[in-house]
Amino acid sequence: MDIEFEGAGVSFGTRVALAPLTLGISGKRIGVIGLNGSGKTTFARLINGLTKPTVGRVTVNGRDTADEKAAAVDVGFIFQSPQNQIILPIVRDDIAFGLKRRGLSKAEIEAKVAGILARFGAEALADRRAHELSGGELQVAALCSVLVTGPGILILDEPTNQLDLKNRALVERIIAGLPESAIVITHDLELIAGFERVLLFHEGRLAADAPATEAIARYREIAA
Amino acid sequence: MDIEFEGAGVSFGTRVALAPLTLGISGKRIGVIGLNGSGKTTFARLINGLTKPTVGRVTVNGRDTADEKAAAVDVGFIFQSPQNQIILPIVRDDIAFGLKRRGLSKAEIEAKVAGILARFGAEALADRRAHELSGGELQVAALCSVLVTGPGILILDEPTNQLDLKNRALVERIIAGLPESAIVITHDLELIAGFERVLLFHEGRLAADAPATEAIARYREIAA
Amino acid sequence: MSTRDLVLTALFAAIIVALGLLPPISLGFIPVPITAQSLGVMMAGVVLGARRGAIAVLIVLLLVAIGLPVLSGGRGGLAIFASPTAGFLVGWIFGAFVTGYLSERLVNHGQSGLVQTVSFFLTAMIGGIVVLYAFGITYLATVAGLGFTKAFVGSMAFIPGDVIKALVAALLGRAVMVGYPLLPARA
Amino acid sequence: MQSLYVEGNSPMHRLSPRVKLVSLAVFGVVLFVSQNIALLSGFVLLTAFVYRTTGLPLGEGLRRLRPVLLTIAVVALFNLLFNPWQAALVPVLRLTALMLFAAAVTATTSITAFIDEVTALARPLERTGFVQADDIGLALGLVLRFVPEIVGRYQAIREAHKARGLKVRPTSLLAPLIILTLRDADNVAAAIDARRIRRHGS
Ligand SMILES: Nc1ncnc2c1ncn2[C@@H]1O[C@H](COP(=O)(O)OP(=O)(O)OP(=O)(O)O)[C@@H](O)[C@H]1O
Ligand SMILES: Nc1ncnc2c1ncn2[C@@H]1O[C@H](COP(=O)(O)OP(=O)(O)OP(=O)(O)O)[C@@H](O)[C@H]1O
Ligand SMILES: O=C(O)CCCC[C@@H]1SC[C@@H]2NC(=O)N[C@@H]21
Ligand SMILES: [Mg+2]
Ligand SMILES: [Mg+2]
Repeated sequence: MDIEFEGAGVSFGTRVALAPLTLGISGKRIGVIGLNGSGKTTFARLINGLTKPTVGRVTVNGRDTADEKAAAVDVGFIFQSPQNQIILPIVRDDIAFGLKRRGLSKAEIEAKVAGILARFGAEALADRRAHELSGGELQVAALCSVLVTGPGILILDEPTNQLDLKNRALVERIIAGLPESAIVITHDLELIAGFERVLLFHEGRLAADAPATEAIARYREIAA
Repeated sequence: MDIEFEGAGVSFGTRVALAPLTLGISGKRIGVIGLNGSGKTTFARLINGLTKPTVGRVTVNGRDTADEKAAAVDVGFIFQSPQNQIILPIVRDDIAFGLKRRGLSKAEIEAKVAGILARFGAEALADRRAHELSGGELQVAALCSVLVTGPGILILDEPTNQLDLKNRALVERIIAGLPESAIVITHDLELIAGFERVLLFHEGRLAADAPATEAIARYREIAA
Repeated sequence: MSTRDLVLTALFAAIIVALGLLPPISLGFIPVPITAQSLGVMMAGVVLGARRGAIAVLIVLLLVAIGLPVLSGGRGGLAIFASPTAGFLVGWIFGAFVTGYLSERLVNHGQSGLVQTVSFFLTAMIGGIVVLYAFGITYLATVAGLGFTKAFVGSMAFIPGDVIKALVAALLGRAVMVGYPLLPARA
Repeated sequence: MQSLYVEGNSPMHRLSPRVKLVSLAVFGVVLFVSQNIALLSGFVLLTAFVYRTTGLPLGEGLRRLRPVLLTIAVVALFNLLFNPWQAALVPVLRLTALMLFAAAVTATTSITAFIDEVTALARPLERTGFVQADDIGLALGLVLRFVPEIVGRYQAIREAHKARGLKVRPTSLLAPLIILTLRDADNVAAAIDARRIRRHGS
């Protein structure tokens, strides 16, 4: 993966959510931390074009993310609220949805859906209605729906929210074992404790770009 | 507070979300833990009548919570997803909404709204649109909306989700300092580490009712 | 009325209002536009049932009366009720009610998807076309002074669109039945 | 109709919500009985002026009106096909004036104030025994709340597609949209009950 921020920033009216930022990201595991409202989600949304920069530009593997056609770039995104992630009412259909559109055969789709559910030990969720799930179950379903398509770059926005010990450990293992690049935004500092590169945002600006221990120490100072 | 579960259980169709439970709760701080889908939220919703028991009954200070009229019992509820908590689009209006219907004067309402926002250092959120807030900002707004009415019993369903270090510490302090009773559901075990009574749910049943250290140890066994 | 019912009716009122963001199509020969909003009326009946569906429409009409431009093309105000389309507007209430009433009786969870969809289609046709037009045409013919023949023949121009709307409402009713069953929780 | 309140302290903000709502209703009738193009044009200028005084930035002000303006333009085009231009102009002026005034009222009346006012005005109806004034106020307020939310939900579903690298198709949009908004509505209902907003005193 090669993500480039070229003076990219986002303002909503007069509110600066992310000050213009120039930064290159490549590597397997990037952590993102910072206070509430510091711009973490905004930063992540720029990477897969969900938000367009109001100034500058962002490219992923050379393609501008503001360009609708390039948006097919393979960036999977796990939203901060799983409520917003699920499209179809039945869990199985929702997981299969992304695959169908990619033109896989029925048998392949079924195998993949079963495979991802098994990975989370969540087979029992397959035929449930999404709106009836508990918070953590919904989070697991959302993870399955995104991971099943095997995106090249994965952005996880607070993926351990609402998860129990077991599922949290599972997500930690999955992140560690992902074949591809992952950007992990979190308030759960243990999750990124071993990362070589962690970005700390503060009031819309990059306040640190350092190994985990260093960035976390800075964060603790800011939060104190 | 005096909460009594008298053989109260909840099933959705054939799915048992909470097996019939007989239990008395009184005291200042009660923790609730357990795996995803184990019935924690269902348990809490019974207490303020958001969910009606399909069998048995639940009383709060002697009044049946399934009875619409008794529902005026003073139980505040912080939802697991703050998105769901906010009713009106502007933060200030939303916080004031619960007070209005309680017949307070305009000046009193304004003072209370300002007071609760100040307590969280969140004055800047007052005139923001709820749907534009970051996840953590929304959680803070939801907390304000419920705490402002000063409920006698407070149920917090995963209140530290999405919160940064600073706001998490604040919520911890607020829980410790609450004048009234609080029931805290969480996956953030440190939050309830000092509680004298913690309920552990497993597959819809009460699996432990013990001091924090003991309940947490049992939980770790289950989750392993 | 439970809080849930109150909120659901408000939601469908909002859906009808939102459908008004699609522009109406005015026809030269009849002073009533083709509008997407009557799809919302059918949907309210199919999803919410008789009572809640009718109340959802009433809420929209109340907003019209206040003067908010909630009808397609940004129309609103008390004056609307003195215009030739008033009969259709009042018919919306009964259209939603009858659609809902029949849906409650004809459709249940034990049926196959096809039966459910076809039943919803029929109820939407009866409530959202037969009943609704009865009000609209009568008013056009008498109060608006168009005469019965002209009112009737003119209104036939709505049929193709309304049949499509009934179909969309039926598919949606079935989808909601699977993904978010509401009808059994009758008010 | 976009019902987004803008914080401010303009003359329109200071006017009591009752005066605004009653004027809106009366204005709707006045517009309807007016046929005079000069008079109607005057109304448009006046309401445009009022709308400008609400403190809404020009761009945002226009952006909010865009959907309604578009449909009015379509109405105008159709009218032009069948009528002389004078006759086509009258409804356009009427609609524009009404839209501008309604937008000014909604931009300066918070949903809370709107709910309170409708509740107060509906209070006499309670004597019929059929309805609760509180419920009418709340229901109308909720509609104003839900309209932008539905539009927002539509946006969220598009984003959910994009988050998985999928193209959005209208065929796979309507059912999820309705189901998601239904769930939101259920959550709002739970929030209203949990916060004892409705049961208190009734
Ligand atoms: N659509 C919007 N309109 C206006 N302001 C917005 C919008 N979206 C985000 N913001 C503001 O931009 C700032 C950054 O938001 P962002 O969601 O990036 O924060 P975050 O770091 O992810 O916070 P959290 O930890 O709470 O999720 C916040 O102050 C937020 O209120
Ligand atoms: N409306 C409903 N219809 C059907 N099943 C439901 C419904 N609400 C909850 N359930 C199921 O009941 C079980 C208990 O749910 P509950 O929300 O109480 O879990 P929880 O312990 O709070 O989990 P989490 O930690 O994930 O929030 C879950 O399996 C859930 O899927
Ligand atoms: O916006 C209005 O003035 C109300 C118009 C009512 C239109 C009726 S509803 C049934 C029929 N089908 C249409 O598309 N238009 C008419
Ligand atoms: Mg965020
Ligand atoms: Mg829960």
